[in-house]
Amino acid sequence: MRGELLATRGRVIAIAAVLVFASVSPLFVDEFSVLVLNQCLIWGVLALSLDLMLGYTGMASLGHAAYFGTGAYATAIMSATYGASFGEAFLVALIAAAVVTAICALVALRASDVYFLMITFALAMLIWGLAYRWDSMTGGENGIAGIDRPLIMEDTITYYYFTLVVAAGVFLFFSVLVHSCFGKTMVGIRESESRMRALGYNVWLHKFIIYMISGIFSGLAGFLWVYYNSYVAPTDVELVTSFNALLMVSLGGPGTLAGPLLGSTIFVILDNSVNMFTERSLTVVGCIYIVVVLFAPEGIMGFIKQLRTKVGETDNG
Amino acid sequence: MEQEAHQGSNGSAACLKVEGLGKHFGGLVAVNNVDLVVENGERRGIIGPNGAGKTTFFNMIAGELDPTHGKVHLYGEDITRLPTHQRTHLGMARTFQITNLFPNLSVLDNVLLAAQALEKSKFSMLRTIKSHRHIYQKAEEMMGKLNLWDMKNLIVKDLSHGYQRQIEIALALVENPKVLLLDEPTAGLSPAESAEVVSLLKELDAEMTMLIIEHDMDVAFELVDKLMVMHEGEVIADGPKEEVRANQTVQEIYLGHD
Amino acid sequence: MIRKRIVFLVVPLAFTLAALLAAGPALAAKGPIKIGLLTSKKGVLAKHGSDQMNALKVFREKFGDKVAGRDVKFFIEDNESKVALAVTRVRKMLTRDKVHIAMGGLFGSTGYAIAPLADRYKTPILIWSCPDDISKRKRKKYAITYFSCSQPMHAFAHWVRTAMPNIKKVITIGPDYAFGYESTGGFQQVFEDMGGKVIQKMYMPINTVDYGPYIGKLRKDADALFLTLAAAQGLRLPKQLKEAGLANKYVILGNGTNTDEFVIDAQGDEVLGWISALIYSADIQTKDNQDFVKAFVKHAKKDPGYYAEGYYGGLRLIYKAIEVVNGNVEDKDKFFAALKNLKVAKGMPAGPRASDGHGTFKMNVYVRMVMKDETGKKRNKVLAVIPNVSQFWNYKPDEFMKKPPYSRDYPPCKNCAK
Amino acid sequence: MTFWLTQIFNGISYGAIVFLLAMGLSLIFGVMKVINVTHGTYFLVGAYFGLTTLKQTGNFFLAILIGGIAIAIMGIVIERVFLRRLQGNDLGQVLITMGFVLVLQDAILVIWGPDPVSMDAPKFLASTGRIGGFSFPMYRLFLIVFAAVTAVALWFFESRTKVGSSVRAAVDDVEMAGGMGVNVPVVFSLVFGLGSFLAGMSGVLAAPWLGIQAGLDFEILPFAFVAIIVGGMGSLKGAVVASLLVGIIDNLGKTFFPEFAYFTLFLPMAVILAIRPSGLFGRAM
Amino acid sequence: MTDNGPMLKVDDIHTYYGDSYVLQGLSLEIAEGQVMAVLGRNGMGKTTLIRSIIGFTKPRTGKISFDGADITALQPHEIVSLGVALVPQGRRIFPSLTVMENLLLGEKEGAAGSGEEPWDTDRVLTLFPRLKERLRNMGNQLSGGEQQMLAFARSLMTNPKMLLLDEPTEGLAPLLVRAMGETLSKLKESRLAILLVEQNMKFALAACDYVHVLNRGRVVHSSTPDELAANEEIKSRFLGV
Repeated sequence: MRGELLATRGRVIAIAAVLVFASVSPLFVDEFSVLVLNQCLIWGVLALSLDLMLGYTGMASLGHAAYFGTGAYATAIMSATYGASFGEAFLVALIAAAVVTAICALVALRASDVYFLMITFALAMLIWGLAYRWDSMTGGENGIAGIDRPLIMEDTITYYYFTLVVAAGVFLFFSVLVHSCFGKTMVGIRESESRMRALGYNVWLHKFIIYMISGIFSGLAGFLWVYYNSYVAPTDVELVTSFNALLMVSLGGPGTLAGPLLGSTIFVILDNSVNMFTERSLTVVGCIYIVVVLFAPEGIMGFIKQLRTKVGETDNG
Repeated sequence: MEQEAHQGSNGSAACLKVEGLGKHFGGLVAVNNVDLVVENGERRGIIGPNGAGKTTFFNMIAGELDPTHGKVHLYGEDITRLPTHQRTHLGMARTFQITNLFPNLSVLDNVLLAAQALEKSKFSMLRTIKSHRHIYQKAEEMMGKLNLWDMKNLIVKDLSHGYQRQIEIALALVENPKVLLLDEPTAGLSPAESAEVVSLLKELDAEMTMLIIEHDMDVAFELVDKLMVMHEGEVIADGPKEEVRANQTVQEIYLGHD
Repeated sequence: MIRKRIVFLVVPLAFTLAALLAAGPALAAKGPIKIGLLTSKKGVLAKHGSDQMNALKVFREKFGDKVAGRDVKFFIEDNESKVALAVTRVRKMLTRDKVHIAMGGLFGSTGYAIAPLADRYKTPILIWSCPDDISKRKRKKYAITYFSCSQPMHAFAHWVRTAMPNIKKVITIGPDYAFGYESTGGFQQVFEDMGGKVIQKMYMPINTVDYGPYIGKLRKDADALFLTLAAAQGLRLPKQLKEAGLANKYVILGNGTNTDEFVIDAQGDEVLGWISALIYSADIQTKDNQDFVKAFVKHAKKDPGYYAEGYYGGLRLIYKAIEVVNGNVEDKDKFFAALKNLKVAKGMPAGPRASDGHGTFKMNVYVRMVMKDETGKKRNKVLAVIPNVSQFWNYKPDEFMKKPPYSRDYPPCKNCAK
Repeated sequence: MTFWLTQIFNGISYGAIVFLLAMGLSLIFGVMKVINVTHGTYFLVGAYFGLTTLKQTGNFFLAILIGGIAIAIMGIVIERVFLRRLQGNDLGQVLITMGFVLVLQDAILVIWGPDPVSMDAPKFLASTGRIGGFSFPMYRLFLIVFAAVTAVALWFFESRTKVGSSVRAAVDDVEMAGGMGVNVPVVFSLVFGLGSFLAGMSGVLAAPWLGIQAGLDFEILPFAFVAIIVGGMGSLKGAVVASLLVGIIDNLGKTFFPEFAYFTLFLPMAVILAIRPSGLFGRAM
Repeated sequence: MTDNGPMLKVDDIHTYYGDSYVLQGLSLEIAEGQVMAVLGRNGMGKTTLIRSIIGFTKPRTGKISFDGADITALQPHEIVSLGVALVPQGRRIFPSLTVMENLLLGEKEGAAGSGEEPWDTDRVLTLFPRLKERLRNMGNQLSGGEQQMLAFARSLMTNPKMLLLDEPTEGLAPLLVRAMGETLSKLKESRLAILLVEQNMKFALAACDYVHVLNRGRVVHSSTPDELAANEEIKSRFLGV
């Protein structure tokens, strides 16, 4: 009981520390750093949504760019083409992400394991194909430019704080979710689907709901991204985006909530700084993929956990 | 004919009724045309050598496999095509021959997951299971009964096989099923552990119907009233256990001594 | 235990913060003049990017890192041929590096994506790709374009109607994004106003691998094809046209990018005789250009194309503007006004430039034909020079801008239905 | 009529390239269950190797061979050193192959530079054939024939040779194949090598037609993926049928619904997936 | 070589299957020409023993040597090439190979010196004539009995010195079980060592020279078949009969 309390207290302190850091640091750094932090938060939301499926439920999706992209494009189309307000764009983005996720989930949930990977991958290509070619709607290769934030959020720092509030909200909701009744069923499905069925769970329905949550929140990340970048293009929906999201989760530590945030932070900072030091940024990112897979399959959080157990052992002994 | 006789004798309706059930895998006939009637409160065993089709038959009743032909009725309702999880809502529960738990969760979480399986609250995204008093109590009660409460915070994969088998049963029992399907409940247990499980099963509510696949003859004889013997996917004997034991063919192929 | 936990969190966070701060600018009151350059070093436009980087070398060699008495510092960012990334990269130049002016952008669409940043950060951007509308209907306070995509095509269409009156019916083929629409639209506008007919229009994705389906649809009754090719299209389409036995069936006209020097060496003989127009050719016989070509060949071992000249020329314009304000680039409004009203007569390989007062420049347009020189090397031989071309051609700016911008559907293809 | 003939012929010839690429992908997936994202990049690197060979020797057919062999060696090394330790870790394998995509793309920039290059087919293949009113590029005909011969050779290898039956046994049950004395590590290397060989070879074959240029890898890879998803992973018959379908549908889609060019390609795939997740000829999962 | 030591020596192996600790210090030996039965209830480690020997699941500690060579760390195919053949539980016929291909897959010259005629398709088909009619059928088109025959036949095609039989009578009709017994005794004459894992005690005791009883990953009883047949206590405690 004491240990549990201690762990909870440690966690609360950690979260508070990160929050304080995240809310205070923009006041001391230049605008670009705020922009980078803002990116960390947006990709963090995407990585968190993916982790809900990948780490908690054991469903590895190779196509999360599709839901991210749907949210992003819906926002851009509403805002730039139809002149919708921030709120309207928000609603439509989430609804569009939900609809697309639902359709994809219906198809993808017929498969499992490596076939699931393959199908989510294929579905993401389909969405990319639409973004790329459905010119009259998406602007095709041109993308959609000129998406303006509402005046009160015009400012970089204000938008950063808006994103921070949203991301913190998502984090809070997810941490309640993974500890809830439903959250336990996610882990149950990861551990043994057949047992869950035998116990009376409609495993398909649970997976569908998780897929939906994950897809809608990915769409939310897309929404945030478009207002951040004021621009959306097919490259936002491409395969590499899906892979980067997976890398962020794997790098930070799947099955944890801190992991995806940590992973996205590291990835974004690297992505924005590596080319200052070397022309060979492709090789650097490629090697990160390889190293994470080979040497840190549980990500940084897994590594920290291991380290902690070791430290704990020597403490006791 | 025989079915009618069964129904007549107790005056109670059949709990589980299987008609002409069969399953083919490619050219392989795993189960062929099996009929079975289990009455309310009856304890029925299914025995047979490995590969006789017992587990396939069992999985078709539990809903994990779709039969190639035939029908399964539970309390008069046709459940042949009903998905597994819906059968549970009709009061069916099962255990697995090869331990099938949530290995990285604690014992308590394992049982809690089972305890909330039939509750609406399983969809609650804001409250923890533990905050649902009645679910927690259900789990606590069942774990107390099986002397598992002390190890509630241990991670399942770290436990011995014996304990895992007990948790296997605990998960099936915590929802108070009306029909319990047990797939070799004592598989891999020492005689002492095995005896414990047997006495545990014997103490269960007499109204609970049980269908047990067993390899261990002693366990089967102690637990059931009637036995069905399967071989090569077919039923070769079905009836009161003593009668079956005396059956020549059964002796020959199953018991392995003349 | 808790302390340890905090250490685990604080250490990485502190590192992050330190990294962010360290890379941050230590701003002196008046340091060097900072020029941000956007290019593509990876992906489909990597070659264009490498031509640009070589042009930069030539420029620095010639003009040095000093202008109007102040040092110049270049900040180079790579957008990996991705438009969305260009936004991030330019934003970095403007916020982190605090450049005084930025230049760059390959792909017409990049121009539209980064133009709003100029106003947002009140920093002049010389948009190097040629988005038409940034100098027309979607003008920005701080953005100016090097030229306008349709600008050379207006002049070219006029030349075609005048010099090759037999060409009456034309099929247009272009990449399916802004550059394609504007190049095609500009040609069609003037060509049809002068009595020609565009009888079929096709747009295809830039990453099209097999042109078979499009080639199969070509109408047989056309006199010429008007092609606008970008990136690898210049490699694939000519080959596939030839394969289909159509290379000699039509006169092939088009945008100068088709056979730009970045790709011409890789192209086969099938492009011989192709006629195109653009604001540059390595074959221009002026001293300014000959010097430039010589210097460029030294670095790149190949001829400069418009991607190279444009970068060089753009930098030249920037230096000129800096000279006009005497190095006082901190006054952005004055600096931008200087850029916007620039007239440069000498030292430009492609000839003189003069601001048109609408956000881009008037310049020469060169009509070129691919021919082999005595060494057997393919060159864009200049057939004609059309001087001092405005982005509005000889239309009235006000009336011109009342029309819709060139797009997939404009100008409409009145003569397309069979 | 000629219009249709031309379109279908074009579709088939494009399908031929897609087949060569997809078959390698499919083999690798069938035996090792690896989704090899690097496959498109193998195609591109193979083309560069072929180009270098052609420049040195002037022999186009040698270029095809060397392009294939170079990539086969590269594939085998990657499989032996990296993928093998990740057996059973589907996601890890996919991610690591993505890592290799990036590393290889960078290597191309360093070794061959960013210039788009083209490659000339031998003179006798560069002409245009004509039957009645229907004219066609000889090179495309050559590709179709080449792919057909390869398909037959693969079929013969798979169904008529001892090694082929070992490969099929490994597809069915890797562990038991080992238990029957099949040298599974060698079969893995062989399959990965063969798959990579096909990718490298198809890159060289495509070069005179498509050119060689950074970014080509991800332009062509989706087609190969669609083909193996539709055809069923690991199935030769599936790869043949689906590649032809992909080629023809892509052609007709671009001809008639240019705005939905990719949609016309991906939609049938989604429909097939929804009905038969294992593809037309794939084994049920 | 073989004359001096046992054909197979399993020495104190500890094998884990995933997280569970299955073989907990198991040792046994089989001599040339010996038929050794291993009995035990489900989940006691019988199949894991077979998997450890053939190299599917490597023991974490302990040593297995065959014919004088240490095979503990070898790959399955290397172990097979030394002369070990497996008839696995559940037959595991390759469904996309024809019966003939299934047979030829493992075809291999026998170890010289046994003086025996080597196994080839003709000879195995004489032993299992029923397969002859089905040579062109795919593996998954066979009935259970035929699959078992094929599993047996293809293992002989590797001309092994030792056979590992994992429940060969599983799901077989009495007639076929009897035939299986006869086959075994024929094979025994050719000095083949056989490790027979069984649930069918009657069959196993009739076929073997010596018997081990497994419980929880250890050998808890070893004796001649007759002794075990007479030992009611062991039978009821560990075999549940």
